[in-house]
Amino acid sequence: MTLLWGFLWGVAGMTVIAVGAILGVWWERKVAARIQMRYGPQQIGPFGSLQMIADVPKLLFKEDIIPDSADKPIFKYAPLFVFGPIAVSMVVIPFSAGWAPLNTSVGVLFFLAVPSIEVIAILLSAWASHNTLSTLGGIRATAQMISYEVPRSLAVLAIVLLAGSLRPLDVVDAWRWWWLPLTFIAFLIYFIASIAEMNRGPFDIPEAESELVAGYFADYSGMRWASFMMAEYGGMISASLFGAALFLGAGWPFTGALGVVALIVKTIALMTIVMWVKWTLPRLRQDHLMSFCWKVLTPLALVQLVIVGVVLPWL
Amino acid sequence: MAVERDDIITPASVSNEYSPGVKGFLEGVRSLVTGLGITARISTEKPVTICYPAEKWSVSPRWRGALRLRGVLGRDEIPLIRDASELYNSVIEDLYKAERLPPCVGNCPANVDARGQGFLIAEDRIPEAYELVRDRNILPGVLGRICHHPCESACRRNYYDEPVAIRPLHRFAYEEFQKVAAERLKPLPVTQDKSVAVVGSGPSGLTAAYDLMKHGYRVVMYEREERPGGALGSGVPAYRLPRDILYKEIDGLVALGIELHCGVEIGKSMPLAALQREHAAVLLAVGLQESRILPIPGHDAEGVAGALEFLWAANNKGETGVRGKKVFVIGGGNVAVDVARCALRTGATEVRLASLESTEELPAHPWEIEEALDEGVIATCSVGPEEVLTQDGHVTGMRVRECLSVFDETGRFSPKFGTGLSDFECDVVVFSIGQAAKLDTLIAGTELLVSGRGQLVVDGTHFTTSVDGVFACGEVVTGPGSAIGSIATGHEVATSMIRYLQGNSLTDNRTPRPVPVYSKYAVADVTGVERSRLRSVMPMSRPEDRAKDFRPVELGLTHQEAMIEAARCLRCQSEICVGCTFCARTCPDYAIQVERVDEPGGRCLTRYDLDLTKCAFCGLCAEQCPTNALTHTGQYELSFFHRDLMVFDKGEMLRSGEGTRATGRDGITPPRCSAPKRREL
Amino acid sequence: MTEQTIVNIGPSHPSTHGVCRVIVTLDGETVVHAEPVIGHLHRGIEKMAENRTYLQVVPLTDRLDYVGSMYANWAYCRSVERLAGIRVPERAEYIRVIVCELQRIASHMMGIGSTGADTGATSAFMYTFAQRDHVVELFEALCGARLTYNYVRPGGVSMDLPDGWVEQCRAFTAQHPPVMMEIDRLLFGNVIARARLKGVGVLTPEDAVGWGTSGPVARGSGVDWDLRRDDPYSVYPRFDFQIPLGEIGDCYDRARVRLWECVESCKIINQALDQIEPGSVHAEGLPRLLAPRPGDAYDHIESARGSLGVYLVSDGSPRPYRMKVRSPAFCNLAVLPLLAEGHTLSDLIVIIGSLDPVFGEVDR
Amino acid sequence: MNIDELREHLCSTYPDLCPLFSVEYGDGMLMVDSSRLHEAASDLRDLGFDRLGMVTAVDTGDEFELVYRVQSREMHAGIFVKTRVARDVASIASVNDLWPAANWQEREVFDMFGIVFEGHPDLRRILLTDDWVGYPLRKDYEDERIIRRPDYI
Repeated sequence: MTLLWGFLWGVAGMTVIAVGAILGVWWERKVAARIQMRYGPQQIGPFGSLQMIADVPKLLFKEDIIPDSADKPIFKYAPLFVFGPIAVSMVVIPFSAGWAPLNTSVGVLFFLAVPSIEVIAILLSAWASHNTLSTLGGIRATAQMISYEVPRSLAVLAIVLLAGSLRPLDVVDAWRWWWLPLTFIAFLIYFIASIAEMNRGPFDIPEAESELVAGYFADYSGMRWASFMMAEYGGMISASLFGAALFLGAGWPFTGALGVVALIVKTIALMTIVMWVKWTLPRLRQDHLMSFCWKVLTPLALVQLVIVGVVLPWL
Repeated sequence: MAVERDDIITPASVSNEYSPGVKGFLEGVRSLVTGLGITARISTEKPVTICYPAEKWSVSPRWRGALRLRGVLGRDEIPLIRDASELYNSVIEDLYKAERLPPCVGNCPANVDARGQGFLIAEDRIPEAYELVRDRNILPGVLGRICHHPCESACRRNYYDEPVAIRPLHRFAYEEFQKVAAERLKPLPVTQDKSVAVVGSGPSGLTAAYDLMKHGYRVVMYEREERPGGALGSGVPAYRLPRDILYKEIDGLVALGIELHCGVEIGKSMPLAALQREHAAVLLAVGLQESRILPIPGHDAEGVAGALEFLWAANNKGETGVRGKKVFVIGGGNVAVDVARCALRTGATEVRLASLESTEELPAHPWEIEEALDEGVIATCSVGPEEVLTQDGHVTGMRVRECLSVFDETGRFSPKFGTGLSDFECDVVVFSIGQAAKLDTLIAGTELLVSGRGQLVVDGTHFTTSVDGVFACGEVVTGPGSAIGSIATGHEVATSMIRYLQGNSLTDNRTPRPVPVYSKYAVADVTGVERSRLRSVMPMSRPEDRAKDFRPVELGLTHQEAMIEAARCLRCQSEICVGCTFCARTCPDYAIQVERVDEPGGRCLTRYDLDLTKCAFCGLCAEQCPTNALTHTGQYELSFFHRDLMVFDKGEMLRSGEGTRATGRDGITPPRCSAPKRREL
Repeated sequence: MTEQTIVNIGPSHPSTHGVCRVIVTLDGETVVHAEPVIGHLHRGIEKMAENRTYLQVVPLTDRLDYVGSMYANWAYCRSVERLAGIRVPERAEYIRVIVCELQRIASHMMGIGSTGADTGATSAFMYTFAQRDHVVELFEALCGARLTYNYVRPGGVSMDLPDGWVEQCRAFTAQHPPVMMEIDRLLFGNVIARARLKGVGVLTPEDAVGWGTSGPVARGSGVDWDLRRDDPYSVYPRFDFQIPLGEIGDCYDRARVRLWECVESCKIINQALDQIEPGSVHAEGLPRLLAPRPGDAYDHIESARGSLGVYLVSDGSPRPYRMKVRSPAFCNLAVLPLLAEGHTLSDLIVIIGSLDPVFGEVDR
Repeated sequence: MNIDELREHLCSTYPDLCPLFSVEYGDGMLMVDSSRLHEAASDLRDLGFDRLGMVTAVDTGDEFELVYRVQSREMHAGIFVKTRVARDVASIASVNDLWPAANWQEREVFDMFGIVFEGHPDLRRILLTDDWVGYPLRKDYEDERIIRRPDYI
């Protein structure tokens, strides 16, 4: 029974991610276009909203090119492991007060830990491509994602400390509006580190369109490539959802169905900011990235922890 | 950023360096926020891009899109420019404004349709060609020998190799016309009850008379001399214009209905007032009768002559009294050259031509000077007459002063003389420095006004004199000029007279003759040009032969030569491709292949292939197309379903420009080449 | 030191600005040696020119620097004019100056924009391209082409300015500098872009001169040398403009010099539009087939990339005996190994972008 | 040093081929023997000609004419230095040690004309592939891909 439920939740998560990615891509194309003085997709459907519906079959039927020199089994299945953990991590997100698909006492830890498996998959796909640029991208991604785990986790730790529980639903229940100014630094750090985690600009160093062409997935095409893209958008959706749930009070100030709507609105707002930042700022260099992580974000996250720790006894 | 000067307003809106420490960190954060603010603001503005292709509705009128041909030889007729005299100016102006006026027609003072002539001759419709030319150029046979052919200097062919022989073709058309003259020269019907008197039978008088006759007026012409022709008869040397040609062509006009009375000098035989009473309008086209002679010391000595008298004697008597003598001709114009050449022909031992102008500035036509020098005339340039040296009232020599410059900075005639004097020995001095009108007997008893230069005072554009019903044209109005220029005034005065006779305003809705401007051509380098493209060489008699007598110098084209020459005409601005192949020669990428057949009557373009796979859209071909047949369309969608479709053949080149095989669909309207509507900057 | 990796950037790579291949020897992420391999776009234009008439070569020069076709047109035409002794009407000279300054803006918009694109700021690239598009639309109205203009011809220009063009041009020069200020704040004020550009790829003035660089690359290093002022050709002496210089010669200075030059170009265009008078735009009575006297001629202009010269040798025939294009991008690119050494792979991309090579011109 | 002094200096150094100068760019010309090219170039660089603008060659039929263009920013002057080398033993001293700018430009001349620059550190083909046969800008270069224009004009 548990297995069946798990399977159904998995399918649901996949669907959410797939649909979310489709809408996300459309939304990103519109946002990017307006920032760049363009209209973006406008021919298919109202405001071009069905553009991605047209693109998905294209991706499905595209020729699946596998380089001769690639390590074929790994090359073929690595994309699954990039996409899978993101989908799985969705299950612990508290969509509304009192309801999360998987209500577990270590949900926060689950959410931080499971997507990190992606690092391995990325490194595998990069290595399997047998391509210098891909390998470089994979190595960059590994360094970046592992490093940014630290400030991200520390930032989440602040809110966990306040709530006194690792269960996301408990956090949502315990959340009060004045937590927002109190944990604002943590939220910023979480947000920035999440952008770095999902390899989006200005931290898209592993992909680095202008340097490594597409980094670790340079040699992928068709649906395999699409799974990298879905992973990127899935990461964006899940990180935004999780951030909105933990740091912005989920459905606050509403409850019930309205609360879910509020959560989705907050998520879309966060995603839009992610896109806005990506299309505005230049890309950092690897050494800047690292020093930013260890010299700025991590100390700041520690400072936030200290603040929370000092405030905590008076609550 | 270092700058060289301090007065630069620095365009840098951000400082070069950030402050260190926390301040710098905050500056950095602020820069990020600034950037996000800029992109946020821009995202709320209206996008600059457009919805393609729905909004892409215009391209630049100069857009270099796919090429097409407007018309093609064999399918389309060359338009002939023929219209009634009073409408002709507006026709020419409309064509000029539409850039459809051939340069030869535009450059001719009388706007003779040389393009139509070339077309008709090439099609072996020679009598029609003669009549087409005669509509504007009253004496094609005569002008075909003596005209200074401004048409040929404007010929577009100059740009490629050598001009089309338009003038010899006039002459050729006349000679062919003579074979059918009898049945084609029928008197024109007189439909109006008013009659017109024309005084003088020179080219301008004949032109006006012909135009009036075409409108149905009766024309009575009076000529002072025994034979008609005016200056053509008295002034033009016979070696250029055999007199029988002149008289025969004027006879043709008489056959059309001109009542010609020779030997009647108005003012002496009958007063002008009598003509005014008898006719509804009178035209004075009396020309210039007197030579000017400079009042320098010795100008009244025996042996000093005026050019007109000298030429009249040479042409009509064949003897000028210079046999075995040395002749000194003063003047550098065409008349002076004529005098010099006539002097040679009447037996002068040495003929010297002295002019104020330097060799480069000589006002005579260069080909005239060249021919004269070939025949042995000596040219002494940049000298001004100082004194006629005399002994016992006879001329013994000529003293001249060196001339430094003729024109001042503004281009006015203002000769500057140096101090150097030189003497030339000679027996006869002929002044050829201009002519004047002799009007005193003619206008005696009338209120006609005469200007300070001795010419009739007329309204410059309508040629009306100070007396109502009396008109004037020709050299008596304009001063010395060319024959074709006089003919042009004849057309203008005829328009005025017709309006006058019909009681219409002379000025309303009247188009002044347009003065088109064409760029000058440099002499084309013909070293690499194929023989078949070059101009037919006019056969000339040998210089040593022709200098002796008054036989014609130019011998005329044969029928075959004329046909080939007429086919050389590029039919400029007709918007009909004649297969001249200059586009193929200009193309840097060998994208164009052109072939045509040259059969009179069946002349057509057999092949016009444009290979779009090679075309670089540089536009050089359309730019130089003489006929404007090859043009760019506004198409910018040039994708094809198959590479073979990219070779356009003749039929494809002639497409309407709406819908092509490029789009695969016919009937869709590509963007027009209209005035571009641009978005706000 | 770790094991060195050899990475092949290009020939088809988004940031090589064409088809340049750079063989990079990497130590980790650090460039040990970068060797540009050029010639992938070599079309033999110099050889092709020997088989074409002087007029037919003009469309070939369009394809040299395809970002700034007007410059190659003009340099070639100046050389032909010097060879054949053709006098160009003043109006044509003004038009040439106007279109070439517009072309400088269009070309620098590409250069600045790609600085943004190379560093990942794609939107800045789009903003500069919107500006470039304004210029290109002006050119389209002028000569009917948006990229390969074939506009400047020996003896003048091919067509006069169309009606209303001057007003369009003024409208552009009025709105352009404020946009440049905004780009400056967006891109060059940005802390990340500064980190990426400043101190990267420093070219010393001595190297800049010795390696024969010119244009913004040399001026970014503080080499005060601009043909428009130092070898005044055409009607440039009549204009008042400044020549921006960089301080240390890093990527930041080079890109910033370009931005500044655009503002100066607007000044020149405005002055030229004020001074231009009606008249002919093409030398009168020029033969269709130019066959200059035997001899050689060299003339150069300041293109967006530096001093662009054309050396022509004539043997008296209607075709050039030898045409050599001294292309600034070729000389500027030669310093790439010098600049890239010791920087990271990411910096290499930025350095290539800051040299702003156009491979049509490098490879010819 | 101004232009006049420069002219005098060069006239005394190369008396057989007195160079012509004008203050404008591009008009000075100095024809030297190929054996003295490096010496002359070195002199010019010491005189302030700090930029090597262009190195190219012209196939005159029986020999190659090498054209160097050097510029001085202070003097606002440019000089063409020309020299001729025989076709069969086309070889000349490299000026790469004087101006690094010669590096690529001499490689290009080698690529197109097959003229060997002695002392060049890296004399390889630059624009063409390494296995290219022949030197394209030589007048006797044959390649079936070259389209000859028809003789008509």
